[in-house]
Amino acid sequence: MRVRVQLFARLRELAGRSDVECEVGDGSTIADVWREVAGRHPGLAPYEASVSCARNEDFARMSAPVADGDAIAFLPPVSGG
Amino acid sequence: MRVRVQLFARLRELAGRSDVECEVGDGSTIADVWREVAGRHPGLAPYEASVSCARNEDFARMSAPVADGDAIAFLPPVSGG
Amino acid sequence: MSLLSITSQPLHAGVLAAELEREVQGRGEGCGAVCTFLGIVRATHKGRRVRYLEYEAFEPLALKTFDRIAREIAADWPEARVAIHHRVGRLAVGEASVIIAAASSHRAESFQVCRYAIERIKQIAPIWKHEFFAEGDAWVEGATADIEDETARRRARDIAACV
Amino acid sequence: MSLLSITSQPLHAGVLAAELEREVQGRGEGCGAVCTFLGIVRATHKGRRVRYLEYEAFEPLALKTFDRIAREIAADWPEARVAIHHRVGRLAVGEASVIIAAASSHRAESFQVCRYAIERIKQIAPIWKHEFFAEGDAWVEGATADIEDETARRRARDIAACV
Repeated sequence: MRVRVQLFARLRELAGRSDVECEVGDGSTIADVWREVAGRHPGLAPYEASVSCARNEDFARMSAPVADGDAIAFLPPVSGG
Repeated sequence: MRVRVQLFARLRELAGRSDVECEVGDGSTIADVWREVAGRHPGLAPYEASVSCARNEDFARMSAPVADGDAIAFLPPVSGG
Repeated sequence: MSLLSITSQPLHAGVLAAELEREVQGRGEGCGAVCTFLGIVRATHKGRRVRYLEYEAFEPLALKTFDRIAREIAADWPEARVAIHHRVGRLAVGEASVIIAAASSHRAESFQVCRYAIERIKQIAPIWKHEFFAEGDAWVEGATADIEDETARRRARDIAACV
Repeated sequence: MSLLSITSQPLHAGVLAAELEREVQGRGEGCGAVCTFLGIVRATHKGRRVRYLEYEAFEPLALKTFDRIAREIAADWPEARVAIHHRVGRLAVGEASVIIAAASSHRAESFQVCRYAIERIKQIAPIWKHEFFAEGDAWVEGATADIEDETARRRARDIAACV
């Protein structure tokens, strides 16, 4: 399956890009997508424990399954306000 | 001694006037002034326990002495804000 | 513009907040938070429809009282600053009777100072609200103003520390 | 004007407060209190002089998060209404990064709702602050956004209501 990954804030800077196309196997979860992206951009690895994520512009759990064409967003700890 | 008394809000309405000239004996306190004013305007009597007062534009105790020419103000319970 | 005032003119919180922000920005850690409170003339009071209100103040003493409240705040929240403008005269439903702005480097203090100020105003400022209904009118009478009442001051501080 | 927004334009609390006041005035007891909070770009951060900030947001999700916060508030404070405008892009020292307005019939709720909103924004809104100093820059990273974390929500409510 092909999913589109969006990276924000420091994750974007560490990866050097805001959008990543990503190929994962059937039955993959968002966590699998994260491992794929962090594998390609090792600078992201320290965020493994603190990252949160969204699927198609809604918050999701890392354990949620992904479908072909999904937009997955990875969010470092937030600091709005 | 002659003192000028200012009445506010409902006290003013009950007395029908905002300013009262008042004659009290030497050694009088603000409480004596109140009794003098309330004697002339009995409608004020129910405020005996809840009134507060000022002397020459500063809060004062009812037990404070008054001097000739003082401006004494009687204030019903407040409701600003 | 004075930070403390009594006026018969409509109140504008924005100008007050901006002035206070500039003042606090220039010192210490700077200004990171401004909390404002607007007391508004409500359309109803205990189920009765309000036509309009009149506020009356013993102006010189009310200003001194605002200054006292500002000094109490300076003692308890030294990094914060407060501004208080209170309206007098006739007010329509929806108009602001009082605006308070509190600026500080961090948000908790700005909320606390703003809340403390409105609680203290209601306790000790020599200002009175006169409500006019479709039928009849009523003076509102709250607290007996007593600046020596430390229990009241502590109560205001406790309410504020909770915000 | 929308009550919830993300914008690169300067924020104006007055318009927001006025709109909210009108909305709350028309229902129930009416509107007696408006509390606003302005988060301001502070001149210093941990002793370092700030040149400017940049805020970045995941806009569609941030707007949904504001809507979630507004619904949480409607559940806990049914008489109150909240508005949230958050700025993105480059901000100078002294500018507002966020403005929150909370209107209700009585003052306690307006303070509580305003405080709850800013606490929740800091917990879960997908927005990031990037600080630029005279030398160097730093992303600020606070909470891991977790909308299912009921402990965090309760903490925001406790801070707001001082339980």
